[in-house]
This record gives sequence, C-alpha cells and structure tokens, in this order.
Amino acid sequence: MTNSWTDIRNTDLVVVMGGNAAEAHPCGFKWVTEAKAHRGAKLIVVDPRFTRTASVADFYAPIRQGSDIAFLLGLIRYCIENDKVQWEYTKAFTNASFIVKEGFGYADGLFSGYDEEKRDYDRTSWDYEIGEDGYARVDPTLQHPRCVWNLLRQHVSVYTPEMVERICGTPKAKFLKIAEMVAECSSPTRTMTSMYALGWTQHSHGAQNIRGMAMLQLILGNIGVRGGGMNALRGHSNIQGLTDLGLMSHLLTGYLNMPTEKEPDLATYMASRQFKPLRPGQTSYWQNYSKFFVSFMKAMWGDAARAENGWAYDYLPKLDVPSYDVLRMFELMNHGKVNGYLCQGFNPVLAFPNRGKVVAGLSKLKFLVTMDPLETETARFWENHGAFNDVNTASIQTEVFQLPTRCFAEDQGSLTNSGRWLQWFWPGGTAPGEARPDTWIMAQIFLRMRELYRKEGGAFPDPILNLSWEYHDPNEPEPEELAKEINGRALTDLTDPNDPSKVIVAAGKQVLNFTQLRDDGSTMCGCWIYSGCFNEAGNNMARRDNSDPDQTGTHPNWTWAWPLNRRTLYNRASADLNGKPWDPSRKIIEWDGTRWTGYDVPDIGVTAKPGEVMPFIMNQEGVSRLFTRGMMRDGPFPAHMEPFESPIANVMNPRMRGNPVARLFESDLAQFGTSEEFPFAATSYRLTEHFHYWTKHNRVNAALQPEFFVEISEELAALRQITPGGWVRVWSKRGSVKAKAVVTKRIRPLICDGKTVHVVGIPLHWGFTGSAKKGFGPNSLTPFVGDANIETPEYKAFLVNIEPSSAPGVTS
Amino acid sequence: MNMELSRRGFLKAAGAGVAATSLGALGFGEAEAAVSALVRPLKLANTTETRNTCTYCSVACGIILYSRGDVRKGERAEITHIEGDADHPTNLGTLCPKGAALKDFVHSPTRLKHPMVRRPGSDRFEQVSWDYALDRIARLMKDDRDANFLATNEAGLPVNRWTTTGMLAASATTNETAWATFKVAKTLGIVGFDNQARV
Amino acid sequence: MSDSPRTAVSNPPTQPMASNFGERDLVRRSATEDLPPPERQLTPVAKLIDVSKCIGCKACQSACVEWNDTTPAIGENTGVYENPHDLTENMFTLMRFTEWVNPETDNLEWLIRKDGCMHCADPGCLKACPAPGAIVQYTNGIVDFIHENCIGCGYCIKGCPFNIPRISKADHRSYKCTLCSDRVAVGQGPACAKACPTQAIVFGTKEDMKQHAAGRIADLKSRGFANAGLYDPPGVGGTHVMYVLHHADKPQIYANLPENPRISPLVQSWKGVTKYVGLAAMGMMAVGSIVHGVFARPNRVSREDEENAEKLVEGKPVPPPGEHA
Amino acid sequence: MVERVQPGDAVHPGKPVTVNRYGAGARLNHWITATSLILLALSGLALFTPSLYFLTALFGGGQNTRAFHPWIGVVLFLSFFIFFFQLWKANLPEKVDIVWLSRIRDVIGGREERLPELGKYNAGQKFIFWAMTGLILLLIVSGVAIWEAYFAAYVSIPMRRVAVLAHSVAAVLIICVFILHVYAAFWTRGTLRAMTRGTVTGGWAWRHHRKWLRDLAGQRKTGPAE
Repeated sequence: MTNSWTDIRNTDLVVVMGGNAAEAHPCGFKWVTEAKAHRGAKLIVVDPRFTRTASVADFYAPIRQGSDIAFLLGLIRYCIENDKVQWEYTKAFTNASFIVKEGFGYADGLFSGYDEEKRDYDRTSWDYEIGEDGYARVDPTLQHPRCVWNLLRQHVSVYTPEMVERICGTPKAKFLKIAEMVAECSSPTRTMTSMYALGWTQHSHGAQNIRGMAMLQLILGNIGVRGGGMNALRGHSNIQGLTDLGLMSHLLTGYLNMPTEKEPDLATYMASRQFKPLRPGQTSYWQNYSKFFVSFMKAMWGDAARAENGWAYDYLPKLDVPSYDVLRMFELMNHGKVNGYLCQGFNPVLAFPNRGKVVAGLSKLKFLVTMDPLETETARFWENHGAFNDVNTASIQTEVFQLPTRCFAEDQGSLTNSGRWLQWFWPGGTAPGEARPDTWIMAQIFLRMRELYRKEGGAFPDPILNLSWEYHDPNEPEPEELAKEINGRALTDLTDPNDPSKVIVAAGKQVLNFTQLRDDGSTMCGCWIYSGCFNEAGNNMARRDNSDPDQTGTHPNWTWAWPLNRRTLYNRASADLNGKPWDPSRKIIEWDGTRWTGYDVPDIGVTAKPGEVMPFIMNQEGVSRLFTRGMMRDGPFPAHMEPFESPIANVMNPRMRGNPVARLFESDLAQFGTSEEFPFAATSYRLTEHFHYWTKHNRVNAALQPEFFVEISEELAALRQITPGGWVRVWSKRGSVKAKAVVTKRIRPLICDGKTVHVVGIPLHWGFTGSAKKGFGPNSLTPFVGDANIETPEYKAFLVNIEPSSAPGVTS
Repeated sequence: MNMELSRRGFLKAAGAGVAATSLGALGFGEAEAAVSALVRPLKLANTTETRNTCTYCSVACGIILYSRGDVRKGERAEITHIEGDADHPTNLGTLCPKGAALKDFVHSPTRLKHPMVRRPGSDRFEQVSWDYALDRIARLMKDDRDANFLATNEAGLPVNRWTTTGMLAASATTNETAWATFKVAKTLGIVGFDNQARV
Repeated sequence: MSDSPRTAVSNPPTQPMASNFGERDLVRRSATEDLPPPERQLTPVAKLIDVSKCIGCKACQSACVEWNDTTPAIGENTGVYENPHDLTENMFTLMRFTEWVNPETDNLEWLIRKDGCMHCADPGCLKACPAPGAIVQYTNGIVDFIHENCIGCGYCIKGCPFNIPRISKADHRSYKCTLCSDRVAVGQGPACAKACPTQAIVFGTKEDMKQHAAGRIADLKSRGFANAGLYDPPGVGGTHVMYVLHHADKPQIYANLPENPRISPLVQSWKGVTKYVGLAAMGMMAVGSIVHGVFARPNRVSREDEENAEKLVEGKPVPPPGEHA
Repeated sequence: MVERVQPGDAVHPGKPVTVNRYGAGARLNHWITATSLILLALSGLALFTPSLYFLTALFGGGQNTRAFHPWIGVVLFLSFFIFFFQLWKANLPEKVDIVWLSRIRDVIGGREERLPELGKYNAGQKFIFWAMTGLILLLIVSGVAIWEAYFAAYVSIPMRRVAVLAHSVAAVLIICVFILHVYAAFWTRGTLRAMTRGTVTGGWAWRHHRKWLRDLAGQRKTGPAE
C-alpha cells in the first residue's frame, strides 16, 4: 500500500477491482464504510462475481476474469478523450513529456522487438531519447509525436467502451457510468483510492493489471495524496515483511537484488546500479545503493566482509536464471533435480498450482522438512486419503520431518502490515508440547551444519563458517537482538563529513536510520528500508500512542512505518509545484518557504525546493512513469492479453495465447485446455469465513463454512441440470474435484466477443486435515504458469468443465 | 509490555463516539452497583492481558490475549479468550470472523506438539527427539550441499549456488524470524528460496 | 471528521468488577405477579444493526460463540451461505442472506440480516413463560434467560414473534442472545457489536442509537434508497435490537423479518382470558357441587327400592315398566 | 343400537340383591385413568398459572413436571381408550335420554320417581363418558403437538400456538367434567362400590337403572338355571 488502512477514511471514491476487500480484509474495509458514512464517499466494485464487497457498493459492474487491462485502459482513454486529467500533476509529476526513442512501436497486440522463438522482447527500443547532456529529452508542451503522452494516447485509443464491452463483457452503460464516476477524481480536490489484491496479481499479466490502474491514478493526480494511492491489500500478516526482507530467490533485503552470473564481481554488479539522475537536480535515491549493499554484507558476514574481498561478494550465490521461484523449483523436482525441501509455515500441496504436479514433485524428494504450528497437507502428502489424496504411500521414498513451531500467541516480534507499519507484539500463552520458536529451529539447523563443516569441511564452507551469529544465546537469537541487527549500527565511530572531529554515531551504537549508512564498512544494517525501527531511541515498533492530530488517519506515533516512519509514500506529490496541498482540506505536508512540514514524514529532502526537486525521488527521472522503459518484460505500457486458458481468442491478435513472454515449461504447455474441451471460465478466491488452509483447523470457522463448494449462475445450473446443494464434478485439463453446488444470482453469464461466457467460482479453503469436512482446492485444477515479471501463478482465470455427480469416494 | 501506553490510549479513545455517552447510561461506575445473582460474572476477571497482532491477514489488527498465568513472569499461561484491541488505530477493537475465533487456532486439536518423522515408504509418523530430527536434517542437508553445490559455472566464474535443496519461508512469521531465516538460507547458497508473496 | 460510534471505547476490565445491574433492576420477571418495582430506571440500551453497512462476514457469529463458549456443530453445505443453517442453542445469532432483485432498478441486492433476539420491550417469551424467574427483563431493556429456572417447556418459542429461542436437547433449557448482559454489566458492549468490522452493529443508549440511525438513514436516502428507515416495531413496544433497512417499507424481503410483529393473539388469549375464565369455571364447578351437596339431600336408595329389586329377581310382581306414577 | 346388557353384568338374588356392574379389568382401568387424570391436572395446572407453580414441587421441580406430564398423558390416553372400548356401546344415546335431560331439575333434586326408567347409563353418565372421550382425544393431539422434546421439529410454531391454546381450554373443560363426575358419584349414594367392589345393590339398580335391572332379571329367567 502506498497509503495506510486508516488513510482510506480520507477518500471520495473507492474502486475495488482485482480484489474483494470486504471479504478478505474486513477490518481494513471498515475505513471504506467510514469514508462512505462520513465523507459521502462512493464505492465501485468491478468483479466477475457479485461479492460481499459488492453488497455494500454504490455501483457494481461485472467483468470477465483476466480482462482487467482492457477495462483500465478504457478508463484512461475515457479520461483523455473527455479531458478529465489532472494536467498540472500529470505534466509535472509524470514522464508524460519524456520523448521515447524512435523504433518503439506497438502492433497486433505486440510491442516492438518481439522474438517468438525466445518468447521474449528485445527491449532496447523501449527507452527515452537521451540528449548530449546525458539527460532524457522532454517536451513540456506534449506536442512531440513520440512523447510518452502522445504514445499513451495512441496506445489506449483502441479501448473504446464498445471494445471494453466486447473484451470484458461489461455492459457499455455500466462501464460509462463507472468512467464518469472515476473521471470526476481528476479534480485536485477529489481523490480515488484503488484497493486490489490477488484478483490482479494472480494472472500471467498480473503486474500489467496493476500498472494499468497506477497509470490511471497518476493522470488523475491521486498518487501521494490522502485518500488516494495504489493500495495492494497483502495477504499474510507478514507477507510485506518477508518481501521487504528479501526472502525470495531474486532478492536481497530492502529490494537490493541477488547478483546474476553476468555479474561475477562487485564492480560489475555495482556498474549497473549507479542510478544517475535522468533529469537535472533530481534525487534518484538509489544512488545510495552501495551504502545499503555494503552495510547489508557487513550484517551478514561481519569482519569477513572486507573491501579487499568485495565485501565477501563471492559468498552470495549468483543466479543463472531470473529466479528459482516456486514454479521453477517444482518443475525441477519433477525432473528429479531437487533432493531436499524445507517448508516453514507453508503448505504447497494446497498453495501451488497443478496439485498433481506438486505432489509428484514432493514424491521425488529425498527429504522434506515442514515447520508449522498446525497439521498441513504438505507434511502428510504421502498419506492416502482416498479421493482426497489418492497416493501410493509405499512407493513414496521421501523422508519427512514435521517440526512443531510456536504460533503467534506464544511468539514475539514485529509484523509488517499492508500499510508498511512494523508492529511489535508480545507472547501471552505457553506453547503446547515441545513446540519451539522458528528462530530456535533455524539456529539449530545452522549451528549443527556449521559444526559439521568445521569438523568435516565440505563444499565452500566459508560463508557458513563466517556468517555473523553474535547473539547472547546462539541457540536461540532473541527477537530484540535480531531487530537491532536489522536496524543497523556503527561499527566504528561515524564522524561528520564536514567536521571529522564530530562523532555522529559512536562505534557500537545503533544508527538513527539509513541516512547514516556508509559504504566503507563502517556501518552494518540488515535491511536498509527498516533502518530506524530499533535505534538508540529504543524499539520504535513497540510504540503505542494512538493519537492522530486532526484525525488525518496518520497516527504518526503508533509503532513504526518504513521508510523513516513515513505513512504515505510519495506524499510530496500531495502538494503542487509551489508546495501547496492540491486540496487544502487534505494536507499531508506543505512547503513553508524553507522546509517541508506537516502530519507525515516528507517523502523528499526536507529542504528540497518544490519547483526543483520532483516528488518521485526513487526514480532516476524524479517523476513517476506512465512509460516504464525496459523495466517490465511484457511492455512499457499494459496491453490487453488473454489468460492462457481463455474462453475467447485475443481480439487484438487471435494467434496470441496468454502473455507472449510468460515463461512456459514443456510439460505444462501440453496441459493447457481449450474452450472446446473446457467451455467454462473458472476463477478461485477466498471466503471471509476462512483464512487459506489454517482456519479449517478450528471449530468455529469450520462451523461457519464447513464444506467445499463451487458457485455457478442459475443459467449454468439449468444448462447442466445441476441442483442447488447437490454434488458436482469440476474438472480441468490437470485435474478433477467434487464439490457442493451453490447456485446463485451473484454470478451471471457474460457476453464476450459475441459468445456467452459462464463463470465458475471456486473457493480455496479445504483439504484433508483439520476440523472442517474433507474437500479439495482449486489448485487441483489451475494451470502451472506465472506472471511474466514475477511468476505469480495464474489462479484467477482458467478453464473447466462441470457436471452433476455423486459425493467424493462414491462411484456413480 | 508497557501497559501505561495502552491505558493512555484507553483514555484518549474513551472521549470518542456515541458509546462514550452510553457508558454512563449503562450504570458504569455507579457507586451502589450491586453484585448480581442473575448476570454472569465477567469471565475475564483476574486474567492477564497481552497485546498481540492477529496472525492472519495484513490488516494486522491489534488483539488482546487473556490468559490464566503470565508468561512474562515465567508462569505457564493458558489463553482463555482473545478479543480485539480497542486502542488499535486500524481495527478499533473490531475483528473479522477469523480473528474473532483466534482462540480456536491456539487450542486447535491439530496443533503440533512433537517432532515427527515419516521414514521412506512408511505410512505413519513416528515421534522423535528434537536432537534426532535436527541432527538428521543437518546431515541430509550437508550431504546434499556437498554433493551438488555449484561453485563455478562453465565459464569458470564463481556462482556458489545450491539448487538441489530449496526453502519456503513463512509469511506469518516475524521480521526477526525472517531475518534469521534469510541469513541461514542465503549463507548456505540456497537459491530456490521463496515465500507466499508469489501466491 | 469523527468515526462511527464505537462499541469498544475501551478494553474489558480484568480486575474483578461488580455488575452494574441485577435483581433490583428487574422490570419484568416471568410467572411472577408480585415483582417489587425497580428502585431506579437505567437508561434503555440498544443494539443497532445497520443492514446497509453489513458485509455478512459472520464476525458477530464467531465473537458470539467465543464469548458465550458455545459449540456449534460442523454441518455441511446445502447450497447456501447460512451456517449453521438456523439459530441453535449453540448459535445465538445468524447471518441470513437473501438475493433480491430490485424490481425498480433490476439490480441485484444481496440483503444480509443478522438474526437474533430483538429484546422486545414487550417480550412474548417472557409473557408465555410459566417458570418463575426463567426470563427476566431489566429496566435497561435487556431480556435475559436465567437457565437455572428454565424448565424447557418451549412456551417462550410460542410466545416469541421472531422465532428466536431454541431448546437444548442436551439440558432441556432455552437459549438465545443475552445482549451480553455480563459485558454490559461492566460497561462493555456486546461481543458481536465490538467485533463487527464495519461497525454495522453498534451499541449504546437507545436514544443515541436512534440518533445514529437517523444519520445513517439520511445517508441512504442520499444514495437513492428513498424508503430507508429504522425497524423498531411498535407492535412489541419497540425493540432493544433495531435495524436500519434500505427498504424499511418491506422488511419481509430481509429473510422474512416480520412486517408488524406482535405477540400472537392466540398466546395473548391463552395467557389472558383462558387462564382467568378457566380458573373461574373450575372454581365454580367445585363450589357448585359443594353447595348442592350441602343443600340438596343425598340421593339415597330406599328400603322399598331394595324390596322391589328382590321381588323382581324372585319373579314376584313389581311396579310395571313405564312412567312412574 | 345401545348395548343394554354388557358382558359380565349379572344379578344375584339375596338380601340385598347384588348386581355386577364392572369387572376387575374395567375397574383397574378406571382407577389408572383417574390417577393419571389427577396427576395431569396437578402438573398441568402448575404450568398453567404461576399461582399454582408450587405444585411442581410434587413432581420434584419444574424440569421434572415438564418431563413427566406428557408421559402421564400417554398413560391416561391408553388406559382410557381400553376402557372406552368396554363402555362405548352402552353409552350410545337413546330417546329416553332426552326425556331425562328435559327433567334435569328433578335429577338435581334427586326426585328419581319423576324420571323415566333407564338402562345401564343415564344421560349424565353418557355425557361424562363422551365428554371425556372427546377432550382426551383433543388433549392428546394438542399435547403431542407441543411436546417440545420430541415433536417440535414436526409442528410449525403457529400450529403450536393453536395447540397450546386448545390444550389449555380442553384441560379446563376436562377438569370441570371430572369434578362433576366425582361429585355425582358421591352424591348418588351407593355408586362408589361399583368401582370398588364392582357390584351395586339391587335397590340402587332399581332406583337408578331399572330398565337395566329388569333386563338382567329377565335374562336370568331365560338364562341357564344355577
């Protein structure tokens, strides 16, 4: 989230698309109902299903899953055509005026540089024209035919209301009504917020869905303002934290990147990370990359990380592929190329697509280790549960360890919420039996391996032997110790560059925040964006002053938010070129003539002059990007792409299947179904009564939603003679499940490109462990393909068939 | 934790909203309040309060654990009730159907209590000691790492990666756990490293 | 800008606290004629359920189960969202879902109503209850079941215009929402109201709740719900659980919320005229007999009768059949 | 057609003459019915009005009263209806009943000589018999309908409301009939022994049921000699 949950109270219009906030985030959704009740805010819901969110919406429109880009570009087109653009903002704070290289183009649904063989683009043409001064060329008048604005205008021109209706199945009248409501927010005194979640990410073109809305929000001037923003409603309680801390194949902490084989040494690695400003006088904050990187390496390997050895650069693994993401790992497993797998609080058997492939993969492992407070299907993947897990136990040679961990109520530490607040919590109960904290388990695995390497030596032991592990009790690092390490400290006295006699931070003291980090090895910091969370002032994440001056929803002294306790990202953009708030009634910060002041921590140097330094300080341009250059694999603009399994062909280019650059593995290609075989468009989702596969373990939630079901329209029920509450079989090219049928008016057939599209909704909360009735998950059916940029599996749009059936295990 | 802060929050909050006016009307704080034979006595009396955060979604609602016994005093503590934290700015004491039933998670019949191992081909778990499990895991991991660690690529350049063992980290663990996990996984050279962010 | 009314302005106390109301605050007590009048009048409280703000998340159901330590059974899916399928002795409140296509707009409206005890000012359950003290009503409006006095006869079910009480098959006692009297008694709102994520359920004095409702209704009217209104049915003297409805003109579309609920005339006459007339009739019958017994001489068999009988049996002549002389 | 003489009825010469009116089975039934009716009245009245709730003490509290009452009702129903099949033929109405009723003042005044000769039962007794029959039927049906423990699921709440009203009205009536029956039995001396010993004196029969006595006497003449 660019903003916070509590900031949503400040909005005028909420667009819930690609998500179902009321159902998945009820307590955050509270702030939508507050905005409605106290600001007269309106709520728009666009979803294939009439969801619980829709039940309290002012306006609902149906859309075919996977067609969001067309809808969003349609909205952008509408705003441009009807001059509903926050011009001052768009001209000053976006790259609308930047001139793009010659040779960039878009035709037949593809951008310039496509290579069908490689399934990839040559992205060199997707960039700015750079002038002799080394800066990008711009045309503030927006007259240049190749300035971003004109290219955008041209790009979206095809997405007329008629085209939107044709692709999305959204009736033209409903689309126009929404366009009208959205367009009103181009006024500097009206803001719209976008609340989205996995409804947008779980597509082979997920990242581009989000781009579409981000661009719309930019031309409406809604980024950085109160009640605006792009608000990704994250899933798990600390999914934000684990991403920030880089627990991913291609990341290090704080969004530093893992090196690749193309970067064999530190110099090469840093060469591509200079981040020189693309416009005069811009901040381009990533210029500090080396300070964050070196401090991180010192946090990892302490004294072993020295200037001479490139701060132990060799200790870092180098990637030969963009990432060893979960899809790739399970592909490798199926090829017998993975022997061991550790699942810490993770349930792949229900969480990853094409369950058949997942279980086959796990069955090929030598060993599997699960750490969880609860039973999981993964820990018991080898156990035969009849129709619900029909495996040949004896043939599975995997050695499985099931390690009991403590749960939240017995644990302590910080969680980063969707609004980037790091909130500390305390343990209140004693863990059952021999359950242990995850920190203890990880420490034990590490210490025992280190001991083995000390004794026996082995493959490249250096990083293991030198890992900094200086904790009061090495067997169980305390949360506070780890938090302090994340914050970072001075390793030697840090002196003022202007006055070397002045010590800013004494050796051994916690740094105030990342502005004090250095790249000479004098500081260490586990995760630069978290620096400031636990400094000499103490554990800022444990602060509990809930006061909120003027009820702006800022709550500046409640716990701590990254970066630098900033609650609204890009908040500099809430003020105009003179530093005055676009909407005085919605001030966050303003320029008082000498510095930025206000409710929130300014997202800009406090003395950076409004007219000169532009708000998007992390970008080399200093402004936001309507055109993302070569940063995304599938295009500098979003363009309509169908899901890999789609009920209709891509109207832009019938030959195009799914995302043209999404990674495909051979075996999976053969497992895509066609609309002839599988005529119905399925989607998967959560229900408010459950949280993934956890709550089926507790009686109350099991009672509130006891049994697996699928939702279909009355029309589809009639078509297939399905009786409400009766059993149905739903199958895809990859698998088959049996479920109860919920026949509802909340799902209606859509007409797309002249064809009737029936939607089948499949919730995801059931398995073969726990208190609820045994059932299946949609992942038995979903395709094994991910987003082209980030490999998030395409869970939200796939094809199935459906028929009445008998109960599971009962042969009909 | 510092209960003073939360009490201050309490006072601040008490100023707000209609319910504040209702409070008196309920007879709250009446001197002559009678002990009633009819009304069930509040079951939270004499329990220990602990501020915690809901473990489910990333709204991260504030919750209060009510327990018999106090872990901070080294006592054994049984959680008897969980309820929203009224001082929390996001949820203001409210909870969703999952959060409101957190107690059932803590006391779930399928909570794990002991390390278990399932031997190759076996159809059941057997209970083992932590030492056995951890030593065995460390051994299995080291053997695999030593056997399959890739120090250099074809070009002879150092790549130091270990692709034959992967790890998934839990997006419900704390940042502190995540950091410890990160250090161990990346140090070992594990590249097949991921979390729920993708799914 | 101010928030909606907050049921939870503070967290519950953990230090032992005396209850703020009890025995002496009773305004009604089932099967008890000689109830002493309460010494004081507590301000009436109310729970307001704003159906237009409700997202049907069932947090109220969860919170209710956890607070009241009930154990609803894990059922099955029958093609609907209601779970459990009805109120039970272990589920005092239930979200009821109705898919209603508004004939005026042709738009689907998903009407979700939290069902449960309405805490009527004139409680039919209490009126029908034969067991002294099994059902009580406090001056703040809370109608509570006192289970140790309950005999499980089920009369409360017949008395209730909203079909709320449920008898436990296990202990043969009647159960329903208590409005969390134990929480209210220490200045807390009901568990469901505290949990409600969108504060569609709020709790306070009945006056405040009516005020708040007025604001909500104005907002709904501004959004085109011309018939938005408050459900506080006069037929039962008003209720201490009220609804804000977007279509207050047709409450029945909300899972058959009664249009004009009142205690059934059958129950009224059973508990009224039948009782009095019946007692009178039985009394008169008894008295009548006694009077007759005293004044009319007993109907004795005479010597002559016996002789006639003997004659008859011996075949001697006796007075012939037919009319007596 | 009324059964004028019932199986087991017989007359025996002597001083006084004795007449068999009720066999052992009939008497047993009668007393089971009577006892259950009394218990039902007590438990029913306890739940009928708070002023009589104290009666629940007799059954060990409200819960027990609630639990026992319907079961006693079942006993009453069964015993009474066995009884019913023994008596109903003799209780069919006749013309003479109208005459009897038209002279009800003489009945109450005990001026028997003014009344027509009667068979085994007079109109009053027949009324009690049929009233009991009807009310017990009504009570058992309405009673089952409000038997919460077993039948709640099968009866709609509106129906249960009708039932509970019907049940209480019927209960009131049957108690009235019961009082009438008991009193009449006491007032008409010599009646009680019919239900204790099973016989009445010839005089009693001559006075109250002369036609019946004549029939029995006649039977005796034609019947086999002792």
